[in-house]
Amino acid sequence: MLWAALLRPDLWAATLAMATPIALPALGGTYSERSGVVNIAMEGIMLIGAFFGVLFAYYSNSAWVGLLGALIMGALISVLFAYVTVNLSADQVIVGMGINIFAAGLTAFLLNTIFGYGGTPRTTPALPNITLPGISNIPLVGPILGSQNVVVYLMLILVVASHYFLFHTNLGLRLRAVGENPQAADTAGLNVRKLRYLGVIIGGMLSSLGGVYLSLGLLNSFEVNMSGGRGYIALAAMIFGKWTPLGSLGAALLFGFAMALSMVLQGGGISSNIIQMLPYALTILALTGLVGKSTAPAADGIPYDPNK
Amino acid sequence: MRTCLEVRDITKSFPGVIANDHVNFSVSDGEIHAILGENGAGKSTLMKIIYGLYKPDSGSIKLYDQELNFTSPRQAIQAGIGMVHQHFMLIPALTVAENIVLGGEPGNIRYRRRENIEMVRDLAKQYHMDIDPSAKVGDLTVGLQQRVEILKVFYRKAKLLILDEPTAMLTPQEVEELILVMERLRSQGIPIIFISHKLDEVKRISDRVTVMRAGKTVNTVETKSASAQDLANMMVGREVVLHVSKPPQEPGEPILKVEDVVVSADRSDKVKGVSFQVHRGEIFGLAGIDGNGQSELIEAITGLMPCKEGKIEFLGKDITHSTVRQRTKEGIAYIPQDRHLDGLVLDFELTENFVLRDFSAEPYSHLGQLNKKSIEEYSTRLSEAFDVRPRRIHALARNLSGGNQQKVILAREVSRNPELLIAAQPTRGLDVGAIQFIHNKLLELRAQGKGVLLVSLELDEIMALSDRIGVIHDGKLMAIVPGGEATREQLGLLMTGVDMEKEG
Amino acid sequence: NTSAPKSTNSASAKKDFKVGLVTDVGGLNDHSFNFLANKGLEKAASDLGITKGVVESKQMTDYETNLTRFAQDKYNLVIAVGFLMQDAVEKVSKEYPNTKFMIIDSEVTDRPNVASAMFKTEQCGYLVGVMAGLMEKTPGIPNALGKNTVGVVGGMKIPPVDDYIAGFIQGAKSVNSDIKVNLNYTNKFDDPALGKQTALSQIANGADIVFPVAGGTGTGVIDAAKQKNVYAIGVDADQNYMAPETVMTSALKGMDTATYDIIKDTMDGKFKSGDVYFDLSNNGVGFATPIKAVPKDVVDKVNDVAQQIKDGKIKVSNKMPAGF
Amino acid sequence: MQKTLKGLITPLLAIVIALLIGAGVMLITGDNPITAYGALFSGAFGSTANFSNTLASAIPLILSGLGVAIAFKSGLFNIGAEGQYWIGSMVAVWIGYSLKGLPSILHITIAIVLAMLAAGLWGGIIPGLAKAFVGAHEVITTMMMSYIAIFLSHYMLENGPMMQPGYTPQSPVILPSATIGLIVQRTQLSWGLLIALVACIIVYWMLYKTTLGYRLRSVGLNPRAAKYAGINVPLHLILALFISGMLAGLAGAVQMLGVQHRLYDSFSSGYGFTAIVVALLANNNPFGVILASIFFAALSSGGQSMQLVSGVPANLTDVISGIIIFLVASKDIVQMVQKRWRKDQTLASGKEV
Ligand SMILES: Nc1ncnc2c1ncn2[C@@H]1O[C@H](COP(=O)(O)OP(=O)(O)OP(=O)(O)O)[C@@H](O)[C@H]1O
Ligand SMILES: Nc1ncnc2c1ncn2[C@@H]1O[C@H](COP(=O)(O)OP(=O)(O)OP(=O)(O)O)[C@@H](O)[C@H]1O
Ligand SMILES: [Mg+2]
Ligand SMILES: [Mg+2]
Repeated sequence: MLWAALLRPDLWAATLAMATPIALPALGGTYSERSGVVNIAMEGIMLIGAFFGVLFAYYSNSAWVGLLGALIMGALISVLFAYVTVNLSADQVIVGMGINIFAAGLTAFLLNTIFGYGGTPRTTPALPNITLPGISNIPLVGPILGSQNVVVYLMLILVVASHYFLFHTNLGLRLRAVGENPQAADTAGLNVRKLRYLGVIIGGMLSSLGGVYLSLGLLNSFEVNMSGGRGYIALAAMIFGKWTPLGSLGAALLFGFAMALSMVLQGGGISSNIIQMLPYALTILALTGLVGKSTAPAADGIPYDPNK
Repeated sequence: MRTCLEVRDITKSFPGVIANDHVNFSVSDGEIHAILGENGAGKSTLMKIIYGLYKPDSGSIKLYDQELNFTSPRQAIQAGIGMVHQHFMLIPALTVAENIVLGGEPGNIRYRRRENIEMVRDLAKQYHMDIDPSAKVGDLTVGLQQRVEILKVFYRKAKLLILDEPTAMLTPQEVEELILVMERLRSQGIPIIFISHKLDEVKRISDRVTVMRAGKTVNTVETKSASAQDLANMMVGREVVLHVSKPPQEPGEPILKVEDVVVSADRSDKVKGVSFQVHRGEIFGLAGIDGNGQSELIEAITGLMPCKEGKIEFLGKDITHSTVRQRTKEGIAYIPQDRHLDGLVLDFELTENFVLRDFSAEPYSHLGQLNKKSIEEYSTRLSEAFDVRPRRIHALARNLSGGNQQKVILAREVSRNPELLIAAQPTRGLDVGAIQFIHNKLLELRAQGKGVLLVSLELDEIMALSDRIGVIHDGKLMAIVPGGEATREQLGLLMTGVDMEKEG
Repeated sequence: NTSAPKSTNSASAKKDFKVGLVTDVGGLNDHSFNFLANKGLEKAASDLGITKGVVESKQMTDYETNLTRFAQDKYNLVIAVGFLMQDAVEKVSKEYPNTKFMIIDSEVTDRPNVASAMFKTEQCGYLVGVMAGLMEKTPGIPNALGKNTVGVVGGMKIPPVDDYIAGFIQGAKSVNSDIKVNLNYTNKFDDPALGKQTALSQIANGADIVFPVAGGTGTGVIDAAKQKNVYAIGVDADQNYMAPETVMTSALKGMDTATYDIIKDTMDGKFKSGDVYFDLSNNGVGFATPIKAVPKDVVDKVNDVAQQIKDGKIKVSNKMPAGF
Repeated sequence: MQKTLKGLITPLLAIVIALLIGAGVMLITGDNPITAYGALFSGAFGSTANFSNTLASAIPLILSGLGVAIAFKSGLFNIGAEGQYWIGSMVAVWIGYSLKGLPSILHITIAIVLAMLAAGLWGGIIPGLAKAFVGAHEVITTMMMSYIAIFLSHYMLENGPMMQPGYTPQSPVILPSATIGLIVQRTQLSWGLLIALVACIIVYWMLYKTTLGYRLRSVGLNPRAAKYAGINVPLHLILALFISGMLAGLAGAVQMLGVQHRLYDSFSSGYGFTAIVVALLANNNPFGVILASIFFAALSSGGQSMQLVSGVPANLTDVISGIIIFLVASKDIVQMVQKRWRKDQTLASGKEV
């Protein structure tokens, strides 16, 4: 049964689709934490992105406008986050938790006041699925990679681009330097605040994109708390991936795979509840067995005030 | 000669301290200007103000008659000021090359990994510094890190150099190299501000000296016109004795026996079979260039690292596999080389730090419950006996100056009345007064018939205090020479692995 | 009971009649019973002119507090939505014997002031199951995959969900004994993304009719069917509006009408304690008018089965068939 | 005393600012903020019953918040209190209905002790061992264990060994002998409150007055120095997660024995994440945990009464509490407002003179 399942291309397509809303916020968290700001607000920012994506898409009748609006809202809330954590040295974890609670409340409140309890309108446009003509005909790869939502491809591009950005550009070097030792970066002439803003804002936009994928990519509607804890799983994926884009994707894929597998394996007489423990158990096993220690950027979570 | 830098009436206070109090001094082109002062006199603070890291409360700074109003080091760098910081400003997770080019990377978008490595290799060669540009800074010894810190400044081609204690971590040979470089720069007309606690270096290379005391500039003198003793007196504000007097003493029976010890870390042997003994009433000095296995050796003796092979005997008992706790109880005291990393819990109060090694023993705790009163009494006693300032036992260790932090550790370890004290770099970064205090404590222990194992990179310190000196190189003990007979040259050669007896 | 208002003629009497509704932790956005019960309440407020109060519970421990609040504020009828509130209703109804309570989806017996609204959703589940079973057998249905496979996505393995599913499977098997039913539980009622992936996986496995019984998670299931051009069956309410070409019918659970009816009865002094069953015979459950893709003879057959159930000729159990 | 008062100014001001923002939102949506807030306040504190229920909801927050705080103090981020809560709940209920014929005190004690042990092991064994020996990050392991615990509880109740035969998936009711009695009748406030308060005192004493607390704190602040001090660092990492889990488990046990009396099939209690916020807002101080818990409990129960009276959705209280957390964390914003206000005041009074 397991073998048969592993050979099903839809399992692997589902893996990719399930990994996307984890990989994006994990990538977002990577940016933020690489610049030294602990980001636990992915869950909340995803909800912001998911809700405002639908809101803007519905009123403009364009999913792309929705996407843009969601990214802007993700950036705006991140500016606020950056302001209090970078300029005012607020505790990053507390602020992050505050944003999560705030975002869950705000999106539910706005959903009810704007659209009522029945949910968002069915006429909301969604982001398109794309069929890659060259790839979709290749056996095995085709059914997996050939036709997915546009955000899935975007995610793959962003992961690779982020890897290049963080590890092969001067700006990426600077961003990492700030997260490792802001004082040293400061004395080397870097603008610590600007770089941290950059990390936090890119991070917020990526988390927001993860939310948009849920609401406008997979669906065309918003549900209360539809992020469903993926922001927290993303936090785990980011740590698991050792604060790297490729690692985060890898962890997200592992998780997505286990989720997809637990879907496929159901119905064999074992309680679905037991089968659904699989992703979580597998993560622990992989972490302890293969990955072991993963160390955060040295100055992650530590506010930098040059006069102290 | 043109005046390069002019500092006028700079004042800077931190909560509770005036670190700089109307400071005045100036630096001319082509001058090496030394700044001297006790720990906490305000030297680093002043340099950080010049470099734009701190904003002064009042006063003015002029660079070539231009008023400086830096709000960040970026402007200082643009104005051509380069600074080597006393506490490393390095990023351990990045490579040497990355650390050096950071903030001034060549090219636009792409980070040019290979080109940068080559460039840094050339730069290092130019200044006669041997370093691997692609090594991770976190993997380097402190001595090598110091070189990176210096290379960073040279990379930027500064017009004014500030070197805040650049020699504290260098071997004698490296110090010589650095002095050569400084002289070369002087001849090119580049002014250098040089901070050091080592009076002989200051005497040798500086043109003028400004002495600071308690945040104020006391005096600026021509170096030639003052003796080392004069400078020391000016710094401290009273007469100081610069030389330790070590009365002769017969050593007693052996207290620590180390036999063929092998210690390995990161999958390679760092200590490769070392044997020696420390006797009662003896200071055994361990000399060596940083990174040759001395840290691993003492951590194996104190129980912080496992001993792969060999045997360690203490007071006749085999302690090779004992825990840290057991060894502590048996009477081994240890002053670790990095006080922030190992020696203190910076966010604990002094009281809690004073009992760090004995909190679970009577009378500091009883049946698992801490005894606040006796801990406080003990702390007060230690604070007074070792002149820890401020005298507030509930202050956080973090808020003490480095010298006073070191005194807390010393007080804790010495007062445990140990049979053996292992002291690693006990005087690093301390001023002459504090060094003197610590040296006297070590000699007191020796007089009481205890054993002392002293590890230091400072040859002068080793030679002045040790009864016998073991020289370690590449994890092996090259030789053990009697303290009285050793010469700097002989030790220096042994430290670099040249065995004269074999060669000769 | 004498304390019930005897007449509802005057406008002020209507306004004085206060009905409170306590949702379970799913909240009013659950696309399911909380939403529908509230819909019934709103209808009552606008048609009958009663005063309404609604509270969304945030935690399990809020049930008791919220029910008590209404009782203390002298509400005439307090509606508890969901079987999770059974203990709380039992407790509070004892403490406030003069207040009427209604609980949906659970039985509170032996209390003169509690009405339990129970829905025989296995019956409507059975009917849509028959419809699905016949569709799978009928050749030439557009967009059918021909694998004789259907998918069911349950929110959680709890009675209000499993009643539907048990009925569905029995119905489908009764007309199509070879039919394959893929059953998945998402264990979440508010994750449409997960619902969609689950349904996509079922569709990839050959299912061309999917039946979500999973609240908000179900909207994702319908979305998957729409994307893959297969059929879905709505649940609780007529969900055809979500995807008019896709949702071929819906299994209806008349929680809105039940709520409305009980409010009206209580106003009219006809409050009846004990179990109130809603089934096919009193139109408490049913199925929505199928779309054109469902052949007429299939619809006729389903109507026929419905009549047999009403007549008691077919008995539908709410027990899961063996193997599920 | 004065210091305590000063410490309270920031949160109070944060609350005021957040309420003002909330009022602004209500004005936009056409609701009356005065009615709404009146209802919120009276719903939380307005009567003995309301106040009792607020305190009752604070109990599980206090206990799980304490657990998270201990972990933080030991340098660990226990994000899995939720799962530990469920484990504690399961064990307490199971003992509560299956052990028969015991005197009440004994029955309650056994249920609580075993619940704490089980939850402690849940947090301590896998996350603790993985942290101590492989360095596996506890954020991941505790979070994953938490999800597993929740699925385990579903399993137990949905045709599993703890399911009460019958229609609904729920456990049997615990026996009267396992029930913790009420302090105020007709409310949910049980003597569990006393357990929570005693736990705060014990945790405070443990952390600051015992060698164990000393060891945990030094491991948390500087593990290398702790090793140097002769402390067995891996052991104390495990111990910290164990104790942390025990407290979250105690929260579950007290909730089951005192309020719920049986286990229901549900998704999450929400206590796990709120506990993190509680611990952080309290700066990991055991007594601060009490205040922070009451605050969140009040907002939650008051919010529902607000929805009832004024029709403003209870979600708005989440918006408000999010803003409050945000403002309390960024003390400087509040201080800026404070200064501004003072300046305005002095300006105003200056004009008057
Ligand atoms: N960021 C700071 N916050 C508070 N006090 C500080 C800070 N930096 C320095 N100080 C205090 O200012 C005084 C001067 O410190 P500074 O580092 O300038 O001394 P220094 O002369 O460089 O000493 P050393 O020889 O030990 O390097 C000391 O009392 C120190 O404790
Ligand atoms: N570093 C440590 N690691 C683990 N357990 C320890 C450590 N230190 C003490 N303990 C244990 O904690 C318990 C209480 O500590 P307490 O301070 O009373 O120890 P103690 O009386 O000093 O023990 P001993 O007599 O072994 O020195 C003791 O039973 C001891 O075994
Ligand atoms: Mg200094
Ligand atoms: Mg003892």
